[in-house]
Amino acid sequence: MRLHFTEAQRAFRAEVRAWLEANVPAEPLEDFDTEAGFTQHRLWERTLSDGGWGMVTWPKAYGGRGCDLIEWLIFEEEYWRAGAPARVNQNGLFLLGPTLMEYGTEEQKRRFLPAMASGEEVWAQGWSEPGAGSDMAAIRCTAVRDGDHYVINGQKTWSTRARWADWLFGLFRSDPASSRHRGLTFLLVPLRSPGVTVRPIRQLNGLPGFAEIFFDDVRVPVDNRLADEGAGWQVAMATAGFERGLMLRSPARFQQTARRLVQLYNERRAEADMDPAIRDAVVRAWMGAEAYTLSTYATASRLIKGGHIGAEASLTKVFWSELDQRMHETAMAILGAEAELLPDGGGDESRSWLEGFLFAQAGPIYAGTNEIQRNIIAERLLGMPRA
Amino acid sequence: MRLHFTEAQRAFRAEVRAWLEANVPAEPLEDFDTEAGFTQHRLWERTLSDGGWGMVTWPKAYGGRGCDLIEWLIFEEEYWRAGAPARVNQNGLFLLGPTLMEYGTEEQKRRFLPAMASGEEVWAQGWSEPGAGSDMAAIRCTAVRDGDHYVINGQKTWSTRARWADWLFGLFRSDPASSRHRGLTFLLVPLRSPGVTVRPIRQLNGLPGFAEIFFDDVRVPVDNRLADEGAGWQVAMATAGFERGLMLRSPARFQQTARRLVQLYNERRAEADMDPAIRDAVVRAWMGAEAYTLSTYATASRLIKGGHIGAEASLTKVFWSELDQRMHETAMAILGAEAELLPDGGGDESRSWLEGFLFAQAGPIYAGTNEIQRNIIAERLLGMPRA
Amino acid sequence: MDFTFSDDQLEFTDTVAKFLRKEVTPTLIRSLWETEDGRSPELAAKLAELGLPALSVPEALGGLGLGDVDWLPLAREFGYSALPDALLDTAWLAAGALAEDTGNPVCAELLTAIAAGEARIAVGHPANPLVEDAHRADRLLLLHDDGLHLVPASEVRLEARGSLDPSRRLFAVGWQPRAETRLTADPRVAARLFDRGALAVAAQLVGLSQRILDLSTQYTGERQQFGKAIGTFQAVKHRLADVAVLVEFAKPVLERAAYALANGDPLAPVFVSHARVAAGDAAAAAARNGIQVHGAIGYTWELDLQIFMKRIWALDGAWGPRRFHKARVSDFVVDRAGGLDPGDLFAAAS
Amino acid sequence: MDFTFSDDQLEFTDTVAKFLRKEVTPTLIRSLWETEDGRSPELAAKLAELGLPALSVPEALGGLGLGDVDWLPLAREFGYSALPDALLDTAWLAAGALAEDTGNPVCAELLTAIAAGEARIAVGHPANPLVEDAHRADRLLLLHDDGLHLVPASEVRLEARGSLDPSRRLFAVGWQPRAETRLTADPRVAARLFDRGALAVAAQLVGLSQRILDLSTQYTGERQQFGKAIGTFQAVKHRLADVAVLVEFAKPVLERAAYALANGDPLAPVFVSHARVAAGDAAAAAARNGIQVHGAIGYTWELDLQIFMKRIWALDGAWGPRRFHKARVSDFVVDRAGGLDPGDLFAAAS
Repeated sequence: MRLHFTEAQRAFRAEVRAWLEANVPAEPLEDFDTEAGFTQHRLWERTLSDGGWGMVTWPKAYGGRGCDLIEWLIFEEEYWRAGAPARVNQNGLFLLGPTLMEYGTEEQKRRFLPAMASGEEVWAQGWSEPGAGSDMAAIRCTAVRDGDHYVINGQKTWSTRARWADWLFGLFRSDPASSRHRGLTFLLVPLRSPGVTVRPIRQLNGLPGFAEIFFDDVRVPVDNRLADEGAGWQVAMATAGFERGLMLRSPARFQQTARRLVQLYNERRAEADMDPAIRDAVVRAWMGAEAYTLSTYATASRLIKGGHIGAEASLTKVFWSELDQRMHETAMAILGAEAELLPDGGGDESRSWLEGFLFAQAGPIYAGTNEIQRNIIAERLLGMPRA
Repeated sequence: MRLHFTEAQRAFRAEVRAWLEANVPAEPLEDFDTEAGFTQHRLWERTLSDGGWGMVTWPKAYGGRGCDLIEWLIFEEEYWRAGAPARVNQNGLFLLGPTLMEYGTEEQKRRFLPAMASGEEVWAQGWSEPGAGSDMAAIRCTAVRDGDHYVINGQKTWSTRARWADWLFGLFRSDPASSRHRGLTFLLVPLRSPGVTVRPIRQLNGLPGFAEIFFDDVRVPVDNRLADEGAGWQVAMATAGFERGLMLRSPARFQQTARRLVQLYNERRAEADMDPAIRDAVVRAWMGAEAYTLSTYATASRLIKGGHIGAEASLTKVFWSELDQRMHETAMAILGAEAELLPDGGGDESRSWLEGFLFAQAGPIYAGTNEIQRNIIAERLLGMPRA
Repeated sequence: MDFTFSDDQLEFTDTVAKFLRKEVTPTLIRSLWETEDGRSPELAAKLAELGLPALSVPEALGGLGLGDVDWLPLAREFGYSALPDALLDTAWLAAGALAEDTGNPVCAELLTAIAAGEARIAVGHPANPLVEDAHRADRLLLLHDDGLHLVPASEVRLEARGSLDPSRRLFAVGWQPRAETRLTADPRVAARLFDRGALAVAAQLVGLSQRILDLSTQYTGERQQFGKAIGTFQAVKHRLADVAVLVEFAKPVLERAAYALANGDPLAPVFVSHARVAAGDAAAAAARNGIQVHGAIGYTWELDLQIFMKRIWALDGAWGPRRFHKARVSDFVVDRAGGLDPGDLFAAAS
Repeated sequence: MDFTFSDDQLEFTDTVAKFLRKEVTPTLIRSLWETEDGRSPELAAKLAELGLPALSVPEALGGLGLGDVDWLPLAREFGYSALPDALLDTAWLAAGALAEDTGNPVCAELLTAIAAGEARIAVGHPANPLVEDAHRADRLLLLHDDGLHLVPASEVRLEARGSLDPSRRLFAVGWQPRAETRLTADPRVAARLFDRGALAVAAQLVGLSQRILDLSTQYTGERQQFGKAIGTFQAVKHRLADVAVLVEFAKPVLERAAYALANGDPLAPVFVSHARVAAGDAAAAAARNGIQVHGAIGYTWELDLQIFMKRIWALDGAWGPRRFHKARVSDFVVDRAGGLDPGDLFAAAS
């Protein structure tokens, strides 16, 4: 155990910080669930990538920087500290990326990863279907083999960022006689293909952050398959692990929220202290964000030594999502009558807390509801019997 | 709506208070789960009864005082305020009593109620069996009809106060071919009968507050049956309603705990305020106890007007048991290093909080676990589908 | 001691509830979101036909002469339907304050107009700085250091403030107190106005919680996953059962507060704040658990759940945020509750 | 940056864990409850054979020269087995303090004796006023206003204090500081002693929580109700999953605290208090949910669950109750955390 940063790690932090200070846009970009905002964010991804920061953990050959996971965490800390734009390609970078790294062929890696790192190709995910949400194994979208193509039919839903994305990754039933977890195949599908219809779904904030996607005889080359036909469930579980675990919700995000919450509390101490539960919640926010950060450094250290992350990702998902929800509830409680005001009605401060509050409501739902995560914890980590 | 006490109600309160001030023992009695304490408590019941306070809501003919439910609540408030001894016959008075009132024959009422009100006959309950706890319908104890007797065989467990009690009421399977809720009969069994073996079970505090009871060809007259043969489940559900609802855990108990908690907080303000969550918990304790009290007055008002209490009792059970647990946890948090000390090791104050804390752990378990109560709330009150 | 509503109260509430469920549909609410002023004169007229504006107006002035206890179950129904109209500000809060001084000809005149459904009064208070429906008001009842003022709409400058809940039309109000606009200098009238505002919010929050419970039990009874309705899962059941417990035990707390307020109980402010905290806790849990059991669809604009969640989140800061009310209860509990006698529970009202 | 234990640390922990699971059975614990002094010299001798008392003693004095980070996983195992012996007071707390001044011949002599398993030292502190195992100690390490004193057992008066946990043997200690008994006037030594005490409690609480999780998953996997194991019910699963989440995220907090303490990080007191709060929360939830999923049998003396629950409840007030540690974290967070840089997480240790 050696809990301090090496010289090299500190130098790396300084380099990241300097680059971000020079390059992060002075004005916040528009929301990436608007058309203008999406374009702005894609451009930012290009800027990042040109600086060599598109996805620091990937090998240079794939558009990365060859960093290890500790450096990744440092990069994320600086990224959030700098208030840099949200990653519009997060589904690609943080979920499909590591999956491709594990299951992709060399050709697939070279084809997809650099364009992902540069923001040239933005990815949406295609897991859920109208009848397959928490019960993901109930997938009915079909992929029928026809020569060197699959022909896809059916419907996906809750596809984050699909409104303006270029590609989709997801699970399709390639064996029509199969049921549940068997007979599923992991495919990469261009959203501009003939037969694809994307119908935006507005979220709580009124923006089309989700979409439904309809596939009508969409032809996808067999080369766009990840791993073997029928091995989709296994691949998807690996992706879900990345989603719940280390990558998608790096601790820096929550540390930044906790810091902002402490600042908010200090600015409005007199009002906040009317309810002693608020101070308690502020202190717990900091403790929670620290615990999540420390836990992530411990996991990264294990992974660097060759360890593996499995069902533990479910512990992580429950922890960060409920921490985030509580932190934003606390901010709303401090803001009082201001909490409900939209940008045109109040200050920037309440605006960003309100947006964060709405988004935090989704945390215990996406990436597998926390009910499912608690089942996984109980059954796979604690060894309790299945129903 | 008329939320104030009438002149008569205030006079009644004054009368109760005066009598209790004159009669409540100056020194606390020993724990009623010790032999000496049991005897002391039985004597106290006799004193109460001689004063006409054995069970104020019952008709005078059965040893009561003919009070209504509002007066009952006033009596309880004064009883707890005075720090009067716990009711050793609570299973009889608060559970079997109202059940007898609803399902008993006139003869049964005259036979059992006065002796119950006077503490001459102390009652234990006989619900649970080793394989039938939360799943009460899994009862296997048999009662086979033999002329004008039932012959009982089997085992009951978790029978509170059975160590020194005189009688037991409970459910027995009278139809050997039946299963689950059918074929059960509600019987009243003298614990001194031949064939009854009582094996005490020590509780967390080391005292035999529970017992296991073994029945080996125990003969019980048919006259000791409450309601019809095979109607036991319905009768038991009524009893369980009394247990969860109005009678067993009258709000006065929790109001008294909340008041003591506020006092404890004020006495140790400097230490308590180190953790802002403590003040919050103290205020919530008071709010919770008030809410429970108000809710009980509202229920009593409805019942007086001819209303009925059903599955709502499950809301009540969840509320008071978790309130009680939180209040005692808060007291332990205030007491800090003193919290763990036994009577011979610390002051009286920490002693009674520690005892209360241990007892509060049982609240969410007895009278039907809170898991079962939440199922009932969801299914019977909210109309959600059964599994 | 009688802790029940009268048959008259229950019947009238039932009539209003039926009306609201029929008329104030999510479709109507969404269509009003798209309009400039967000309000429906037709709906207001129908509410007036039901006699609602006349409720707190004395009988001598053409009203029903009722009060806080009568309003409570109605306000719960307003919450249940997420009524897009600040009728309560005119008919409960303002009328309640005006009715305290019926000797004043301005008050009498205005109360008569309110009873007839012909006056709308918006209400502002330092603890509720943004005024709802100020754009539709004839007059504004506004608190200043020197007392409560009744200000004609022509004397105020309004600036719209967008709320998370598109049904709430909020305005910052610029105005100058004048000697002529002052209605009363009695701080107790203003204090009761504030308590009525807080209790009205509490009542709506309880109604909103009930609505979310109803929507959630219905949805989870229908939505299938793993081959069965998700409402059969214990985790889903228990989340909703938890909300039901909070709602159930908030109700009598609100009723005591209304009774205390109506009867001049000196503890009314504490009881109102207790009600506001209990209702706020129940509503926050209802929103949190409601969206959770819905899953992703609960996060969409399309689903009506959002109407009720957003109203809860928006109201949580109105008429004193929960922290303000917590502080009022907290100060009382720490200073006095340890020494309270059980008989004091309803003491001052006796 | 390497946030993992070494193979040596893991192996030694494994050895100790196997020993404890074999030797420190509930049967042994219950039999010691019935004895006058509550301790087993045989057990103490076996623990010494494992080398445990020598852990914090410098190599030059016959010890292993290890420290806080090495102790952490061992103390967790002590908690897991509810070890009925205050070995940690002698071997971690006292040895840790004595090893700060090995130039002092008293310290060197005593450390040598500790390493050989021949000295037992009880430790008292104003924040932990009752001294555990004082009746078995050769010397007592006690804090006075003027510094830390090392007092021979012959100079103290002991008065037993019964604990909820019959394994804890606590004593009020009467003593007079003398110039000759003073070991050091350096308040930093006493401060580190206190932090070690708190961290030792935190580590045991995490181990105890894990034990309750293990007992509960086993019991609920076997106990049948409604025709199936109660562990199949989602409500039971989720209660234990909640505990697992708390335990998992307490662990790295404890590890950072141990590392900070071992490396003289100026933030060590805050990190230790954070660890103590996180462990305390996890343990309180483990006890509460553990008894709940057991049902009535969890409330009996007979079931071994009580051994671990009572240790949790008893330790929650030891070496500074949770409220004390919450206050230390809270002051730090409010004063400084808002301005912390992400790089500061392990800053002072670098």
